[in-house]
Amino acid sequence: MAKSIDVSDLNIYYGDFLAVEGVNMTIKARSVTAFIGPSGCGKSTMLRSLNRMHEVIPGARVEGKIMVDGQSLYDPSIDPVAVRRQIGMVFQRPNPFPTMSIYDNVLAGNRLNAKKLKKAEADDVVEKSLRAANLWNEVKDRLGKPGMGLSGGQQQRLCIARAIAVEPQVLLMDEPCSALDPISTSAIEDLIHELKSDYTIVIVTHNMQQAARVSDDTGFFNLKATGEPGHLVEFNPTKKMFTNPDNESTEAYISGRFG
Amino acid sequence: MAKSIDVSDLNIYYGDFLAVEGVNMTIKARSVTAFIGPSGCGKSTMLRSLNRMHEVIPGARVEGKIMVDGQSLYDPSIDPVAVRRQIGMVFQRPNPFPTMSIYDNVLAGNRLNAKKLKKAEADDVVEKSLRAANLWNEVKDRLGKPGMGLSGGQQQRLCIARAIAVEPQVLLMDEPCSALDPISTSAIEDLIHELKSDYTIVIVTHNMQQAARVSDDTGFFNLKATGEPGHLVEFNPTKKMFTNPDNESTEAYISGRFG
Amino acid sequence: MSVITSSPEKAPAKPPRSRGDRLFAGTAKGAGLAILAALAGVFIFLTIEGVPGLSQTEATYAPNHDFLSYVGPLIYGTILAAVLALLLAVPFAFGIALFISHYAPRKLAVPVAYVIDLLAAVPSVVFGLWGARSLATYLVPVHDWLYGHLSFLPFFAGPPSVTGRTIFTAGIVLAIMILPIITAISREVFAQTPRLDQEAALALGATRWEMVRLSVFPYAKSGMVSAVMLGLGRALGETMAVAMVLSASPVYTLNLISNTNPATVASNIASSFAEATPAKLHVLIATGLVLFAVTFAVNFAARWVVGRNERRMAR
Amino acid sequence: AGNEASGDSGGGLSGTLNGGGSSAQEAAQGAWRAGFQTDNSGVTVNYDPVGSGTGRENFISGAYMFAGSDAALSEDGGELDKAKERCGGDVIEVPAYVSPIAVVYNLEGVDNLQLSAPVIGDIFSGKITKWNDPKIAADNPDADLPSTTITPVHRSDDSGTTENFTDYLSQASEGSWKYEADGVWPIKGGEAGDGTSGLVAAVKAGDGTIGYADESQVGDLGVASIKVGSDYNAPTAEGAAKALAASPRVEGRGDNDMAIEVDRTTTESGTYPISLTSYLIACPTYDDANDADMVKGYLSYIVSEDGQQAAADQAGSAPLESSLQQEAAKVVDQISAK
Amino acid sequence: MTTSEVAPDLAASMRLSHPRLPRWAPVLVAVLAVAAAGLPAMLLGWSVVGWLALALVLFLVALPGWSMAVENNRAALDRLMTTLIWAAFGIAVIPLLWLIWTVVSKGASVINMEFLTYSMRNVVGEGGGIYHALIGTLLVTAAAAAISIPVGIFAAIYLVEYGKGTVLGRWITFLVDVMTGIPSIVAGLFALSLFVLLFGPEVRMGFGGSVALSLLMIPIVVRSAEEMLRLVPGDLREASYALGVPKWRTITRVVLPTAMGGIITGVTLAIARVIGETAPLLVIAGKTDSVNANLFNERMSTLPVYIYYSFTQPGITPPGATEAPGIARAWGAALVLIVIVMVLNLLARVIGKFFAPKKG
Ligand SMILES: Nc1ncnc2c1ncn2[C@@H]1O[C@H](COP(=O)(O)OP(=O)(O)OP(=O)(O)O)[C@@H](O)[C@H]1O
Ligand SMILES: Nc1ncnc2c1ncn2[C@@H]1O[C@H](COP(=O)(O)OP(=O)(O)OP(=O)(O)O)[C@@H](O)[C@H]1O
Ligand SMILES: [Mg+2]
Ligand SMILES: [Mg+2]
Ligand SMILES: O=P([O-])([O-])[O-]
Repeated sequence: MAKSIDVSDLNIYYGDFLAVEGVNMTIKARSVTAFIGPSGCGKSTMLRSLNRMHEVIPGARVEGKIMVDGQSLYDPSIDPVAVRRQIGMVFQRPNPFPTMSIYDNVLAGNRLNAKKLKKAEADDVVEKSLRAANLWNEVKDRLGKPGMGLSGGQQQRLCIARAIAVEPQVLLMDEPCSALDPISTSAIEDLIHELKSDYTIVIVTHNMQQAARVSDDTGFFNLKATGEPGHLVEFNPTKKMFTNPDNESTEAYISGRFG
Repeated sequence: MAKSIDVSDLNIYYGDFLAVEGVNMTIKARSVTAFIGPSGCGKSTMLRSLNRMHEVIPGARVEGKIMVDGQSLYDPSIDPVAVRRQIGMVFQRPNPFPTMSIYDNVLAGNRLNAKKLKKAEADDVVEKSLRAANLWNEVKDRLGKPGMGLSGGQQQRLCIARAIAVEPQVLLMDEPCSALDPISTSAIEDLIHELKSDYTIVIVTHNMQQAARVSDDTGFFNLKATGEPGHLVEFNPTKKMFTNPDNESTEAYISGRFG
Repeated sequence: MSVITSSPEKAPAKPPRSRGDRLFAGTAKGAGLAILAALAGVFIFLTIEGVPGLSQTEATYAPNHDFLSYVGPLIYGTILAAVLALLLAVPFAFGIALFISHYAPRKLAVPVAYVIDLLAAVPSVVFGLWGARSLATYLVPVHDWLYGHLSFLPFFAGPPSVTGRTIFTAGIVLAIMILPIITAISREVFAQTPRLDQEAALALGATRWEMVRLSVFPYAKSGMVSAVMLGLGRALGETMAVAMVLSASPVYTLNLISNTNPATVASNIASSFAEATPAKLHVLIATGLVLFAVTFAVNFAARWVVGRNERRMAR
Repeated sequence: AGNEASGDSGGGLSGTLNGGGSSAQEAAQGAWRAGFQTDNSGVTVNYDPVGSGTGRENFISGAYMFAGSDAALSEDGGELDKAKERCGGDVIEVPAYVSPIAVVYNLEGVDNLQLSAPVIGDIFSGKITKWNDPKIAADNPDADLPSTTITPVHRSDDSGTTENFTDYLSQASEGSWKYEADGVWPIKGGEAGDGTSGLVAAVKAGDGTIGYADESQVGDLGVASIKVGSDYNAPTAEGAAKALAASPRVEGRGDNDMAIEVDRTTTESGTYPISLTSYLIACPTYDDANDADMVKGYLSYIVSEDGQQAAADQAGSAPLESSLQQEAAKVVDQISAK
Repeated sequence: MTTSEVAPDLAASMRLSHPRLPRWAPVLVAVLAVAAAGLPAMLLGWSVVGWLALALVLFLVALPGWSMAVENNRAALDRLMTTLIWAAFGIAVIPLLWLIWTVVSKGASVINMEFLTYSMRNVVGEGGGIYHALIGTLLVTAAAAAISIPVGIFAAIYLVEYGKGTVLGRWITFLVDVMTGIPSIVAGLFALSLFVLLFGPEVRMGFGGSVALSLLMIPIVVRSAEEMLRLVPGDLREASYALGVPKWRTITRVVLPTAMGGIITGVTLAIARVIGETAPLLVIAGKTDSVNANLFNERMSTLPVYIYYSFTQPGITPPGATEAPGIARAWGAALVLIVIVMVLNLLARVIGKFFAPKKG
């Protein structure tokens, strides 16, 4: 089921502004790939170009090639809607649908595809997804309440549950744990471990330990200088990256005092 | 300049919902106090009650006493606006003012209070604050650009700069680094170290290492069970907390696999 | 630390809000109260001047006989015209608003928004003229077609008007008149939908329409209701354009395309006002009072429906 | 504005003179205003064409110094008494504007329609529905009448024109019109237009339409000739003025009150019986001398030969027949300050 | 299509490129629909309108139908909605341009210097201008705006920032809605009776018109401003409070600027709505041929009233002309009125842009 993703010579623009330049990498199927790097280097931008969410920003565009299982992602014959359906995404800031209940939030994606879910089936999906996101216990008694009434961390887990509920084949996560406490973070990391046997997962994180713990491969992005576009400095198996990186600046960044 | 804060028998409500119950603690002047605990246990709520930001939510109220340098914070004679000017705050989500440039964002606290600043003085405040927030180099060439055009991390640092610019006496930070990369995080931590010689700082964090690194005292909040109000489990010097906590659950939480 | 307390030596009885705050809050509340006062003024005026109109001599209500039979067709006509206008305008208005905020290329959206706003500026007299002299003539074949194909429906029972000056045409003119108001307000709220909300839907694999349904509509709902209420208000209260377009008679009819159509309260006041005796003027103002009551009821009902929806949402 | 004189006021009068009422008079009032203001550059005359009813009411309440009205003050509503009260004595009512009301139609291929009162009554009460009805054909032996459906158009607003038209029908139709004279159209339903302009537009818009409107406003519409005696007369100013001169006064009015009861059934040749007579209403005395002077000056100008001719040129009305004109001038001349 | 080459093995795993209609599908269907509709239109002798209407219906059926066959139901629905939204725009543009074209084509020819700088004093027949009415409209509308904008915005501020959930707040919200339904003529009659009560029966003044127009304007200002204020994220208010900024300064310096774009749209809309209003001005501001620049004394002509009377009392058609001179003047005045609002709108847009939240 899972997909491998080949990125070649990718330039990503916001209008005229080149945000990320010349990226080449192969994201392996059934593995976890982490993007790390300083703020503003284009990790989120890179991630969003992988499920064609980048293009929803007016003026934003992409040059180069991204191949998913042999299909060119930016080919005119590709339906971005189908892409996003199969390549799910969790954002940096939690964004539950404000008018929907917790229950409906989780099911939002499923409802799009199958208008009529059987009640039992739906209940099942909701419970499974919320459990996987480690939120079930906290909300099981108020599934009908609005999703916005949760704490920041709870909201983020709700968004993860929502993304998981449609069973995507690739899951992109943009600092999914930055608003989470250790317990939830740990639950999410467990979840990532679980999912990777079937899915391809790409995660942006500022937390070196997290990258080290969960990922198989790591890409390090950096800016040559402020104002310059971000670029991929090094892409290697995480083990190698954290013990014996090819690049000096990688080492400097990783060995920063902490993560 | 700095203030000590005494909290006694504090209950915090959202309408009828008791979110935090029976908190007693003393936050020492010229020190850094960290609040840790699982998501939803009321850390943010507790923090917001310290500068009367809690009450801006409709229906939200507080019972009990908070004494700042011997003055009761919730005394009717106290002006909450004056309180907030002296007890600054940085939020979990970056929230720069969308209509303002980077420059104006930093000066917002001064300008909005109708303080007249000379141009040179203002430039000075902006540079000092942005440097302190480790953002100066990235934005010094585009101070006139809108603050919303920055990356998430940059926005958060902008908000920190904005809070510092008014030179508060107490600084409350709600997971200020959760959206930051290690480099900025390190800069903020340095900043906290610097500031604590003059200011009282309270920080909410999910990152145990961060709590251990920056704080002098740590409060651990927890929920007895889901749906129950959060409460303060233990409040102790950070050293003691991280080596020899009084409470079992504290130990369990801290020794969780990571932070 | 004395900085925090505004005046430590004073008794702490009154809340130490700054004068600026009190003044500002007072002004804001004052403005709200001023609106209440204005409305109360209108209501009192309508009552004092209108109540004598309920019981005048029979001749005053010609060609009807008493107040109820006089006001009935007017209220009916007002509601019929407003409903027609809303039915026509609301889908178009939301469609155009969406077109401007989410569908059109930027280069097209800006001028379109501008032109639609301009429409709000066309004087109602000009709407009336255009409606009566240009549009109505062009709609005569439409009337004939509706009569020819759908005359089994009571709405199109005919015989079709030869001038096109029917409530059907009036409804279209009203719809065009309320279109800019509904469009402008709803497009503003559509455009304000946070990007994060919209991306939440897109990232789940929603098509553009599904994104609109999932993120934009729920977010904009209150604004959309406001926009429709404003449009409804204008449709209920429009005076000149209806008076000029409509071939009016004091009757009840479902027939939308014949030359016999009920007038609206406002248009009837405008056209009867000129020759009105004092007694007739009381009657006319009394019809205004009834319209006021109807507006009140309509709003009440709308609010109740919306409120019930919201309550169900919150559960 | 570029056209407004500044500085010296010729004629000696100055101030603002406000009046209003009959909308039928507006075009003529425009001509009178211009004439009077040209002679008296310090005076501004305002005339609100708000309708006769409102005009009379505003005169009674004191809002207007004079009013124009398509109908004389009536006695039944106590209107006349209230007006007397306002003036503190008799009220001046003089005819100022006489205009024929044309029966207009829009029917392809028919240019010279001729109609008699009973047929008009049948048409407007819906008894005749086709243009080629034998009754119409009887009036028009030479015309080639189509079988088009007749769409009668009436005024939807309360109107002096309607009142005069229905008055004509009720007097002259020999029973085919069953209603009394009324400003409100007595039949429910049918094509209707708001105001003279609305009615004319409606007649223009449809095929087979017929309506009634002030002759000066009919434009290029077909105009029917009306049977008077054994002739068919087209509406003319002279015909209308003649019919008015031949009509008796309303009984029991004061010396200054020239209210006329128009006789619609006259068979005198050359008359045209469907006409609208619009009056000026004023007080014989005013509290303020300047007001009195302005009203007197303005009204004198209106009923003067010059004034009547100006209105005929600019508004297409019929100048008052000379005996009426002289009488009116005499009445107006009595206006004075208290 | 690329799809068919890669489809077989992918269908099992991940269908990123389930069959899609080609990019030019809508164009093709449009052309076919117009052509197909042409046949019955030609045979039955329909007008262009009937032809295009049928073409639209065909398009509405064919494109989603094709999409449903090739793509899937959701894509079909999306295409249907996209078509409907474009159609809504296309159809609505017709009367719009028609109306504006009517006004421009009939009005442009009379507009010249004399028309703009002369009043109607002593003018009979040809000539004259709208100067007096222009002055009147600008003054009356400005005064109405001066009343309504502060009252409206402050009331909206009360509703959003202070009165949320209070009984008074709920009543005001409700009654503002009711207020939108006041017929304009009733507003005029109300203003008249109010001023007669205060100043006696002969009172007529421009300011009375302003008061009447305010009744119509305030609810629009309140409603639109309220919506825009509501949309300002709570985050921003909190950020400001946390800097020790008092509530009123937070409102004036943070909330209002953030919502300014929308508020300006609403205000412009409200002005546009009342600047063309006839009935109330007819009743209270009256009409005159002469210039009167005093809002508080005597009759004051305004453009809508001028237009109304020019149409309903156009004078007689001079021999040789096709219509009375008043008609052309009326169209000219209508065009001027629209241009005024257009300029106002442009101005509002510029100001709005200046305040608009800067995204990047
Ligand atoms: N919508 C946008 N329009 C224009 N420029 C943008 C936009 N979003 C991001 N950028 C710019 O693109 C660059 C990369 O931004 P991006 O958000 O991808 O960084 P990041 O690595 O995710 O940072 P962080 O760790 O802070 O989230 C930055 O310089 C940023 O200012
Ligand atoms: N505005 C609100 N209205 C009602 N309940 C709220 C509100 N905000 C928070 N709560 C509830 O109060 C409790 C404490 O929330 P709080 O945001 O303080 O948690 P937290 O410890 O900061 O969590 P996190 O680490 O996820 O930010 C939670 O149960 C939450 O659902
Ligand atoms: Mg990012
Ligand atoms: Mg929190
Ligand atoms: O002069 P009218 O009353 O018929 O308008």
